[in-house]
Amino acid sequence: MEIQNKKIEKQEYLNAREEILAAWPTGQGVSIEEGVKYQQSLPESKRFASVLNQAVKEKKVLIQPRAGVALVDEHIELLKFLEEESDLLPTTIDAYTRLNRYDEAQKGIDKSRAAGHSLLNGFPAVNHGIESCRRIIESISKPVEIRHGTPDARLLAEISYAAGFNSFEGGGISYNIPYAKNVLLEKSIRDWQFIDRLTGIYQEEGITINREPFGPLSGTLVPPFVSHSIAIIEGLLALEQGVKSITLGYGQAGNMIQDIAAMQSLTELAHKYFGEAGFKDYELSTVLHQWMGGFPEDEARAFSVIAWGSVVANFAGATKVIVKTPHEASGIPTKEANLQGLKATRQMIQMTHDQCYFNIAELALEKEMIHREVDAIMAAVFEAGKGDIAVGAVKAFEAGIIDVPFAPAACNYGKMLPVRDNTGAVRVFETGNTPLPADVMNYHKEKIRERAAVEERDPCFQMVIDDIYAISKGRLVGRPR
Amino acid sequence: MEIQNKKIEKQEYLNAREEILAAWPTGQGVSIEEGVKYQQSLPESKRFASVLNQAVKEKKVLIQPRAGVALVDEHIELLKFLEEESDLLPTTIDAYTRLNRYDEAQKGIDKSRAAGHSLLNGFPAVNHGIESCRRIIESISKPVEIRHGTPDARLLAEISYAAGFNSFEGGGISYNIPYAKNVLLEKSIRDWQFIDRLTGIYQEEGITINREPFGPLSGTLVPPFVSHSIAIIEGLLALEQGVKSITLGYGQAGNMIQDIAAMQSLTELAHKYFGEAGFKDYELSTVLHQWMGGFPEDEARAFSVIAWGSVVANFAGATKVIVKTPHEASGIPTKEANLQGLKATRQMIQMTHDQCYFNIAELALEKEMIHREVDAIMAAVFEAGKGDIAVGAVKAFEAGIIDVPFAPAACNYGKMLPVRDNTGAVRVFETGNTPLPADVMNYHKEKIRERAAVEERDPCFQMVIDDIYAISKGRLVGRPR
Amino acid sequence: MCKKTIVLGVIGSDCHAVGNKILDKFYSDAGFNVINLGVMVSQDEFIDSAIETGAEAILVSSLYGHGEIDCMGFRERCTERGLEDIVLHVGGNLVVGKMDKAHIVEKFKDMGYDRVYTPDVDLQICLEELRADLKC
Amino acid sequence: MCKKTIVLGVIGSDCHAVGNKILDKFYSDAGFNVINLGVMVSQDEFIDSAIETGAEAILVSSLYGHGEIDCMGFRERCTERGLEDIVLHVGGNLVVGKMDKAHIVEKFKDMGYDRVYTPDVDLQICLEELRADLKC
Repeated sequence: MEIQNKKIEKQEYLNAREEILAAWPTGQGVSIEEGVKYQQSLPESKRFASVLNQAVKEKKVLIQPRAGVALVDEHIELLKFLEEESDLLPTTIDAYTRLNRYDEAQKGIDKSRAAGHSLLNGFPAVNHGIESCRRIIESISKPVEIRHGTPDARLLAEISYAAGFNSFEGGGISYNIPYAKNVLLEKSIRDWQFIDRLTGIYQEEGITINREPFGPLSGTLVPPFVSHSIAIIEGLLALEQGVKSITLGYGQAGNMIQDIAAMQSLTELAHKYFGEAGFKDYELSTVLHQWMGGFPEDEARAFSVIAWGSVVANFAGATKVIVKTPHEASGIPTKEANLQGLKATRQMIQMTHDQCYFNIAELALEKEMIHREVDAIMAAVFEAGKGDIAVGAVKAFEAGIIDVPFAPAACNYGKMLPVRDNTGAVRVFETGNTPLPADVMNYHKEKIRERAAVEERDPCFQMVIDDIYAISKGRLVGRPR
Repeated sequence: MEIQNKKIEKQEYLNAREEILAAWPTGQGVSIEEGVKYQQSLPESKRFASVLNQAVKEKKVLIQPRAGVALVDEHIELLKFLEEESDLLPTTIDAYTRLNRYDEAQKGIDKSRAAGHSLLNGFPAVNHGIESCRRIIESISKPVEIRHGTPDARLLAEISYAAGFNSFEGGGISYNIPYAKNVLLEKSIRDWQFIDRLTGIYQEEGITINREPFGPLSGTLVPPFVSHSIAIIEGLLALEQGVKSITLGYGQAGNMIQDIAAMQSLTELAHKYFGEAGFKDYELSTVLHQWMGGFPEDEARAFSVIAWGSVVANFAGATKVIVKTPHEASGIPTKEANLQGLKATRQMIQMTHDQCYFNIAELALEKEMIHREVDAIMAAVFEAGKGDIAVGAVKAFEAGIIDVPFAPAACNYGKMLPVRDNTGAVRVFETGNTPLPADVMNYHKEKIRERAAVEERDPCFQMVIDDIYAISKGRLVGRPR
Repeated sequence: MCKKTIVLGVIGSDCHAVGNKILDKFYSDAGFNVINLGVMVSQDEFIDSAIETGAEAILVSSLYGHGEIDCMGFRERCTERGLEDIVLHVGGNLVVGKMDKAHIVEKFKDMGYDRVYTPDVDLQICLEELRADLKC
Repeated sequence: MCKKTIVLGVIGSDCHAVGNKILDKFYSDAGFNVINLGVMVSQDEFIDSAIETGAEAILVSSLYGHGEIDCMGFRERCTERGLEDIVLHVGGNLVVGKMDKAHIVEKFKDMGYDRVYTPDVDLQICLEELRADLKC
């Protein structure tokens, strides 16, 4: 399959969409024109991009939960329950829809109806179709985003956009590498170019739909430069297709300085690469995901993990924060637990929001490192693609230039290995093929040696294992037992 | 009543103690000699001062709850329930004992026995007497402190020390001003000199009993220099009587930089004043009290207040932290809620403990201010007392040199008024008679003007009211509605 | 400005001083001659002070939950001691545990209090109602 | 060092890759020839791979709660396809919700698994027991 980073001709998209819409009966008759009209009818307060822009201007941190159940009324009830404590709302899609298994999703809906409660782990938007989805938009007074994990989300996007959702999470890399095993990267990038092109078509009609590449990836010790590089590539791919509102994400790693450095450098680097590629007319915001790794079973302990993510989101100046719940360790939360996560987050953000005015000396070094790391990766990606970022991305994954730790995808190289340093910052332990400059890599090694000395053991794989389980066991750094 | 800061002759104490012990039957026959022997029998792991010293050396943050119920077995059960998650344990004394109303405490015990659960808000240690108290010490494997709020705690100290408790909270100022209405300051200072002398007598026999002046005072917008000045005075009074292990306290005010500056300057200033007074041979540790003001009713929100106090205790390098519970807004917590507070605190401290190695530029200025403020107050106190700190303390309160905001005591001047600045740091709004240097006071005024400008209102008393209720309503700074 | 005298205090064995200080400052700034008895004030201390100073209103606070017991019989005691027309306001966390606000107000109005406030009240409303009650 | 071949994978529709990567690294470092099938592996894929590579053990992981359904009948299927003597280990969050550990072990041993591990196990023990089972 050949891909390139080039705007898809409108007619090419319109031709392709026939096949996309034919994949399931609810796709029949989906009209962009009619979708645009519906989107135009929504007030500013339900427009994701507007609310994000306002927050960027006012330096606010917006709060957003995860939530999705099988049936429409039940889903509306859930969102209404969370609405007051949320600034932005989600519609999280179920696992069958993510795998395009709409027939199984339908069984899930039918069984859920019979059981009287949700048997799916999310909302099957494709199966419910436009009219039912619009009931959600009409019942809720805040903007609603589609959040999922679907490598091929073209039909989901068509239906969601026409139904009035105006933010859409995902990307050709970020919804493949951590979510799939055998989906070709060329295929998922191409499919997401189509989604971005659809977004661009709505944009041409004056409807801004926010797009949000998925930042946290595997959620497990991902060094900032890895997720930043992917976020920037997905941003460039989206801009090329005419997307104008982009939210770049990052998953809290746990060390406050590194996390603040990561969030600040994410914005700086995105503007730099977007600008260098000739894009000026876009809106950029950021999202911090509260800790995406293993949570403590104990709810009181879980609250502190949530609280720490809120502190970091605030000090890092994130535009929005995606909130965890005290039930995180045991799966899908009750709506009450979901609300608790939101309340704890709001309390912490409001208590710390007025006190962001301080300067940490160590921040500059961390930011410099992330800048140099991302620059090295991006240079190698552009080189691999001979200037084409889509081609470069595919080749970069093949060659291990970009390497996401602990990702399930077969197309991920999987040789780079991260570990925490003595202060809990994520460093690169085994480089794999990532082209980090020698002095930067020495910095990582030195930091890891520092920890090894404190722990009186050699840097080793056991440290990585200990780190992975550390927060669920109450610590950040996995010290030897 | 005449007082002075001079070591009480041992014989004078021994004479006075006859009357102290006669106040309630359980006082009869309390023997210091026998108490010393019992204390000698305790292992290091049950010695408060040893555990504190070890923590100071290892830069650990120890965790301590509040807890006390009417009956011995029930109290032991409560402490055992909290033991695993605590590093240090308390025995919180009931309100009747705090007012020396032992007959009413007795009724509370009897009624609690009849009811099968505690009808007192703490443990009436005096009424239970030495033998019963020792059952607590013998049932618990960690050090236990007596925490109360008793202006005249002389009998409580005699019984507690002989029973094996080896840390005792309170002081002649800090257990009067926020806890009593009409107790003369001369009287409470004198009574606490007796307690410190008793502590000194145990020390002479080789038994170190830790003493902890109560840091948070009224718990309501107390500027660090106010509580620091009182802590240093009580420290000096204790050292004079032969106390060797002192823990100075501070109640979290809410702004991270100010709270870190406060905790660091507390140690620095204490060493300075203790050293200048000729004391060298003492052990100093610090305690941070998690937010002592109004809590949110909602438990999820309360968890974030607890978590924020834990972050600050950790970054400030407190030797121990006194923990709140998610039930704080509604009174005495269940033991389960108490445990939740401990677990949330431990999770946060452990997640942040390895990442204290950073430098905040703004910290130096805050510390300098606190140093200059405390120096100004202490100079005025020494002057008022013509060199005698006990006399000076009494005169300083009379004159409003030391002035605790929102304290109930009639002997408190009550004209100084604090308010938060735009970043939530506590500043002095109305100076009253506190002798702050003009440029320091200008700094406070400037900071308050900054906030007033942002809020588009003049600095006013309504700001103070808004600040008092802000955290319970989810914010740090009480912005206009 | 209304310069009438009012007596202020926290009733019973209650040691909560913060709200009391706020009320003192607030009513003083509003022009009243505030006699603040502070915390831990008995019913008779309130009445003694009102008689001595010729106060026209007594403002009772209670924060620690035992307000119901402490406040009971206060109106009758005022009448007994010759303060038939005195205005009585009460406010704070008046009962133990959570109770419906309307229920609390009713209960204390039945006890003879002219105005009953829960902690979420806007002080401006308290002031206006006090002025209305004192016709000033 | 034992250089025998073992097959590793996460069974069913489970996408959890982290533990799988840890096991791969861990057993490779211990000297085994690890054939890692990654996530989302069916029973027959495990068996195909074991036959192809001559593996002597299959190590099954399951994290998403549906392990019981996914793992059922695996021993019988192995026997059916000629792997009578293959060593079967299983570990992870094997059931939905909380269940007594001893109960889980019993349930999976009854299904024919030689060793059953819950998430809190020390990997060193898994290694020793695998070596014992493979006599190497």
